[in-house]
Amino acid sequence: AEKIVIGAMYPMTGRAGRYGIDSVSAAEIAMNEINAKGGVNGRMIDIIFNDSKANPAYSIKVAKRYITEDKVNFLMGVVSSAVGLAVTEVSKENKVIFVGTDHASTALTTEKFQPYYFRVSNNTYQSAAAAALYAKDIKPWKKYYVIGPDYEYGHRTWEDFWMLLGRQRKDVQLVGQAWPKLFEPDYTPYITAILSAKPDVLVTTFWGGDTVAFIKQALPYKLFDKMKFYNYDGGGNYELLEAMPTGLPKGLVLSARHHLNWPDTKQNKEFVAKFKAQTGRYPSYAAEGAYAGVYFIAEGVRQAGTAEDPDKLVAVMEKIKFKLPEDPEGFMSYMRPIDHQIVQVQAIGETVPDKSFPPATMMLGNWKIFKAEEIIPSVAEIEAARKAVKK
Amino acid sequence: MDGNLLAAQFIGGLTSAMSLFLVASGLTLIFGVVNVFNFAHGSFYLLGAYFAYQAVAVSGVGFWAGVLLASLGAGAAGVLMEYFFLRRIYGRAGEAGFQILLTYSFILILDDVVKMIWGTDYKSISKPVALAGSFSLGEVTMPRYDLVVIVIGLAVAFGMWAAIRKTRFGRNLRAISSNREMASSLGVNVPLALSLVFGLATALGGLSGAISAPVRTVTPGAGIEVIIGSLIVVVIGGLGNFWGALVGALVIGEVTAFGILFLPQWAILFSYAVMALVLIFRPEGLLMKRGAVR
Amino acid sequence: MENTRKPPPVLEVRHLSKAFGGLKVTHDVSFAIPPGELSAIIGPNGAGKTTLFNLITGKLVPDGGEVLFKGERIEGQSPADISRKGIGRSFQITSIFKERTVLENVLVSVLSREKKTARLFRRATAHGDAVREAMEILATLSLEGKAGETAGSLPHGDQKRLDIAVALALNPELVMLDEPVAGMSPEERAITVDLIRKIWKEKALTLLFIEHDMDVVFGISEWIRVLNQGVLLAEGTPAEISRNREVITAYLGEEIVE
Amino acid sequence: MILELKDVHAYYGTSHVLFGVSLDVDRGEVICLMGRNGAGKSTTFRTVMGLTPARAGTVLFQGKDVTRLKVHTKARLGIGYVPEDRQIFPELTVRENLDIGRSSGIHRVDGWNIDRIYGLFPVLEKYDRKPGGQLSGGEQQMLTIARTLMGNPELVLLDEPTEGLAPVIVIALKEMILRLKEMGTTILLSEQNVKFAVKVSDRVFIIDNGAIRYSNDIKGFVEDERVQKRYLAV
Amino acid sequence: MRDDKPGAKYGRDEWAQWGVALVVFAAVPLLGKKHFVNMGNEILVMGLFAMGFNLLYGVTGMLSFGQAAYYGVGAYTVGLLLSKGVAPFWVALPATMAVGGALALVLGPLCIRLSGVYFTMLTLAFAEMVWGIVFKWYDFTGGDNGIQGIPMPEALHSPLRYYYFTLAVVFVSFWLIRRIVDSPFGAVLQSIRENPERTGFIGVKVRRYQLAAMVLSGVFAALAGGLFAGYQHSIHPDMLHWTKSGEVILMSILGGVSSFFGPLMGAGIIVFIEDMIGKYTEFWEIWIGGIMLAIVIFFPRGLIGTFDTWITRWRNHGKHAETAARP
Ligand SMILES: Nc1ncnc2c1ncn2[C@@H]1O[C@H](COP(=O)(O)OP(=O)(O)OP(=O)(O)O)[C@@H](O)[C@H]1O
Ligand SMILES: Nc1ncnc2c1ncn2[C@@H]1O[C@H](COP(=O)(O)OP(=O)(O)OP(=O)(O)O)[C@@H](O)[C@H]1O
Ligand SMILES: [Mg+2]
Ligand SMILES: [Mg+2]
Repeated sequence: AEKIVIGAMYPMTGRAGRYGIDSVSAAEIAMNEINAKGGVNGRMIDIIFNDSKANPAYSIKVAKRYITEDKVNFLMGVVSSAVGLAVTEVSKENKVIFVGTDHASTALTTEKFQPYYFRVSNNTYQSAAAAALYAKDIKPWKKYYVIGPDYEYGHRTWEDFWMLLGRQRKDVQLVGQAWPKLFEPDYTPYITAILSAKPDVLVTTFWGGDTVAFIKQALPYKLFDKMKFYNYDGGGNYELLEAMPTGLPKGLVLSARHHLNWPDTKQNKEFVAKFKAQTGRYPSYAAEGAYAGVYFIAEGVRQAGTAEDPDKLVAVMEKIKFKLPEDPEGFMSYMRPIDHQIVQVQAIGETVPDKSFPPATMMLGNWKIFKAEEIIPSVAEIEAARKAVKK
Repeated sequence: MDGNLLAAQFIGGLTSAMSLFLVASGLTLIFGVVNVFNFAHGSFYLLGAYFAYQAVAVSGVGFWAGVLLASLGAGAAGVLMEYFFLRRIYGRAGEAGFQILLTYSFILILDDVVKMIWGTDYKSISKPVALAGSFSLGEVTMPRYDLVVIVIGLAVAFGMWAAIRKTRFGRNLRAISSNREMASSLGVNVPLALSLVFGLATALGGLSGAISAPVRTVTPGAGIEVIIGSLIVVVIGGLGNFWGALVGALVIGEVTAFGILFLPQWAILFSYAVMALVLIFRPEGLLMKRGAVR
Repeated sequence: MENTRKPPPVLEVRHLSKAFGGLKVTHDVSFAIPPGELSAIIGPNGAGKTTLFNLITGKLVPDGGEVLFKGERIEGQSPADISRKGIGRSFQITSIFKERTVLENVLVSVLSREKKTARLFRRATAHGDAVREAMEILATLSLEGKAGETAGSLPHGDQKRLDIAVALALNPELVMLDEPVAGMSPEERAITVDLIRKIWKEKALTLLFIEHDMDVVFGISEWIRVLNQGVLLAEGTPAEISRNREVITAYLGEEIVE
Repeated sequence: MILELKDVHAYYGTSHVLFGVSLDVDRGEVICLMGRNGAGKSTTFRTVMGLTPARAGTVLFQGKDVTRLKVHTKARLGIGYVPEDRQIFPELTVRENLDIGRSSGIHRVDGWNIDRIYGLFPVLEKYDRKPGGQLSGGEQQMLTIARTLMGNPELVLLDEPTEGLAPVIVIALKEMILRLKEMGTTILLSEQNVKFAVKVSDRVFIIDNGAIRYSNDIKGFVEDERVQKRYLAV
Repeated sequence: MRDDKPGAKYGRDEWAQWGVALVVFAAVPLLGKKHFVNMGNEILVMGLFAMGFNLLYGVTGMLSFGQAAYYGVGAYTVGLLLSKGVAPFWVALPATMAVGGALALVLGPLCIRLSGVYFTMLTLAFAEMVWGIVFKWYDFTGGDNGIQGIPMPEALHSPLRYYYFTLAVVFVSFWLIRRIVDSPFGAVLQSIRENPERTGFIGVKVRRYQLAAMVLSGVFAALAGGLFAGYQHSIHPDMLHWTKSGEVILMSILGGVSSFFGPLMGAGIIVFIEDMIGKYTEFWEIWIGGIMLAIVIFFPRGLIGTFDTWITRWRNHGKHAETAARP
């Protein structure tokens, strides 16, 4: 039978390269697992990859080539939200299903929603909602300072959080904000400004190397003794823990879209072990997203009995429920029909000494778990957001 | 706004300025003094960081020895690049354009080379233990390591100034920059001098990369991010003027440090705004004499 | 009645001065040039001759004093404005468009004078009149045979004459030449001097030139001004100047006069 | 023989400029290369120096084949070059320009140094610290010559040294050349100023259309009006 | 004669190139691959961008590092007018030219006071500020998310039609650029490149012409940006970033700034190899870097310029053979 072809785009160069390359590896693992069991309905999966260069214009070109030349059945991938927004447009025009595995902008599932788009990883709203629930119960956290990269992701991740927290706590106050450029190499003046403002909590919406650089530079200022450090979307990723084998402070409050040591399920352990065995490194969260993406597509094709009829696929994919490495015991991730956003449990932890995933010497622990249904926007909210745009 | 805050911001700005200057110093040398534009300067910064990682974290060499090795390594890479490639385009019509093109191709090549050798994960090296802490003056804190960076920056500025203005080598370089043919006719070994100065400039790039490795992220793609910043510093200081570059870095550092207090939303544009203002009001750069531009 | 009155000078310089740093390069220089005069400026190296040209033609802005062209003050104006008023000049270090053809060099100048350079869509070379005129100017300097060659590949002497041609294409009333025959072979020198004199006559120009070749200076000029250390040391007829003791010690040296 | 050119061909890009130039210069001589504009004098000098390398033929310096040597190596062997278009280094001070001239590394007890140079060209001393680019044309010409002398070359290639110099300075220059000659320096001169050339030179070569057409000692040349007319139109 | 001297001639007798270019581009769709049409479209647009840039760089000698500002502003003109329903495409596309020109009129007077690197850097600074505004003004420009789903008129909806439309617009622009280069105005621009001081002394107000060159190249850059917006239906602040300005410089030099079609060729090569190599390896950078390096070393006048040289040399072979043959 003919292969099921997936056209994947991930950044493989530049700053986000780590995520892209991990995604590629994980997608290949998932593909091989599925194909080893005989594929889907007897059809093998084939994934082609191309660098997205984290560049919307280039990605559009690649996506179009995938569709016209390579005749892919699905598009998958993309780390940057801006690229996601660009590719979802191609998906819509050509009626080719696009499975988002690692970009968080809420817009894709609300204002810019189109039926051929599905996302199998958390969006910023989910992280922010969990973070607000976490913060609401901590009484001493009153004065907030926010620093994040100056682009939509950085702002939106914060704004959702602040809005949701504000609904539940009236005594919180924003004492300052700073918006350095994405990939800013030097945070020193920002750090001195933060210290002078004396917040209780420093919320950061950095991801990747920016978190690393910020922490390294803030350490000698003893910033982490003076305030809580809170990064609830990308900060808890393994790459940070790994990048700082020495010096990473205890008690940073972090999360990510997938963790190596949570949930403590067989499936998660196996996924992590397999990835490590095949690539020699531990997966960053992006890997699990890509892994989930391939399984999601496989499940869709299995249920629909076709990879060629997008509308039929949409109809079944909207209702998929499946078990992922990041699902705790007794829970299965599922797709929500209204926004094609996967619904998942979120866990936020603190850095604690833990050497089980070397070279990291700290891992997250002291978990707080947030139920999947508590952290998604209500149907009414989504409809309101979509209406606001239409006007 | 209280005095402590201002003092803290000032010191923070100073530290940033020195890091900026260190990266820019190699560029002023090669671009400002010898008129060779090395777009790939940031890639040597990147190489320096990775070499330092290799030496310190992998091979267990001491920190400062690692920094030294990294600078030498980056310098050697620079000499090779000059010797095998750049040299072939000297004297060509439209040379400046080809310099951009050639060195740009090296950004691409070196980025992939780094990725092939070291992968895409973030690498780290630790500072020497003695430099891990910080000094405190009342409310104002200054990391020890930053102080060392400032000292190194000043030393580089002074050393380069002296080397260019006070030595035969520097004088030869300035001659080469205005007329390579004539310099060689007078017995200056132009190819050697160009290789050397290119090596020196890239070694400075490597030095700055190695020195920032403990406090920044060592990752592919980190090179291209520093190049525009250093260009700005070089240009607002006045081409080939080391003190100018230092002053330029200070201005950018301090404007950013104080700017973020008042206009945090516009931080990404500060350095461009400073550059535009400087160029509009002092087109030859901050420290150049009026009308002294070629 | 009108005819007996001395005609107003084409160019008049009054108390002109210019300093670079502390060095006074032009110091209270005043003189007037009547229409139609062919005169030379001489003086030691560094006397300020080229600087004087630069002050008159707008390359430099004087620190003090006035420059009047046909009675109108022009000091401080841009080279473009001054050139348009009718002053053409050549340069000590030949200044032409080396990568363009000889014809194009002159053609641009002609088109500029005719104010046709804002035309966007008609070929420059399709402006027949301008091309014809440019060719005529080239012919006056014996360059017509080289019209199609790239200017930079011409021998030195031809390049110097092209520099003059570019200036003449402006159809100026006053032409100022900075060392027009320097570096030329005796043969070329003779040809060029003849050409200059011919053009001066035919076009009824006022012509002012700087030169270190005394055969040329004394051979063709009607009037000579001598600059020394930024000061106008002397002016007069060639005969007067060649006998002036001060000029001899400062500039000519004993040997040549012998 | 200090310098010998044998059948040298040179090109600018694809255009052939020297068509087999051969000439020889003995130690201590002053030789003048004359010819029309564009005849190939400067190109001959550039070829000797290696700036426009010969594509065929050989250049011998002190009996050694130097055709393929690098420019700076030739300078260090003792060839000094004074270009016709005064290529001073505009941003360097007069003093620095002169110091660069010492890069050939040749030192001689009786050789040139700053003091003797300043004795010869007092203006340069006056402008010691001024950037070369701000000198007048003639001053730059003096600087160019002085700079090359600083390297104490065995052989000086002087390309039209009198161009743009005031008559008094030309006289000084004549004296300088004679002095150099006394010191044993060999000079290959290219000159348009025939009066000047005749006063300083021992022998003459005439180049035309890229090849040597005539050579003679100075007396013979002065007497040979036919040659002067034919090649120089004097 | 001295064909090897770069810049000597700004691409004369290039009629063959016109023919080849037209035939090749017109024939692309006949190959029956939609993907080729897409690539062709991109090459045309980038080619126009680069050729407009070269009016400034190759012809007038001003190296602007801020051309992306005009390109991006053109794209946003189309994007905003169309997506906000203010004006139809047929109005928006010409409007890009007005907007691009106007932007150059605002920024130009400040930039042209400087020359050399300083000019280059000031253009960079201003372009980055324009980028910053577009990047940050979420309410108006969509910020870093850009604008997607730009509604195109029915007549241009099919990629094929849009391709031919682009082809027509771009070649008409090329023809205009060619005329401009040959015109008296163009002659002045070339004079300015070679010797700005002397140009002033023939009565030309150099700065005015430099400004005019900036405006013209801004106009073409903006038109290219507008065409791109219509082609991708999606725009993004990356289009204004310095990397884009850098790209157009690289394309022009790669193809050859002293030949008329050099920049188009450069655009073609870069778009093509980016597409080809990206498919096969994650290490595409080293390949593209290597190819560029090879071109720099072996094509001293850029691709077209060097081809020209080879052809001239080959034509002249007979003439030179006799003199060159001498030992
Ligand atoms: N831009 C400048 N800055 C400083 N000094 C200058 C500048 N231009 C010229 N000078 C000085 O002014 C003096 C006069 O120079 P100018 O070029 O006018 O001399 P000149 O009479 O033309 O000499 P020459 O016959 O050698 O060409 C010289 O001493 C020169 O050094
Ligand atoms: N850079 C160049 N490119 C091409 N042709 C050149 C170049 N320089 C000189 N030529 C040509 O080479 C020939 C010889 O020139 P050269 O400068 O050697 O003559 P010259 O005898 O020194 O003349 P002059 O008395 O004018 O200095 C001339 O025809 C000239 O046009
Ligand atoms: Mg002069
Ligand atoms: Mg000559």
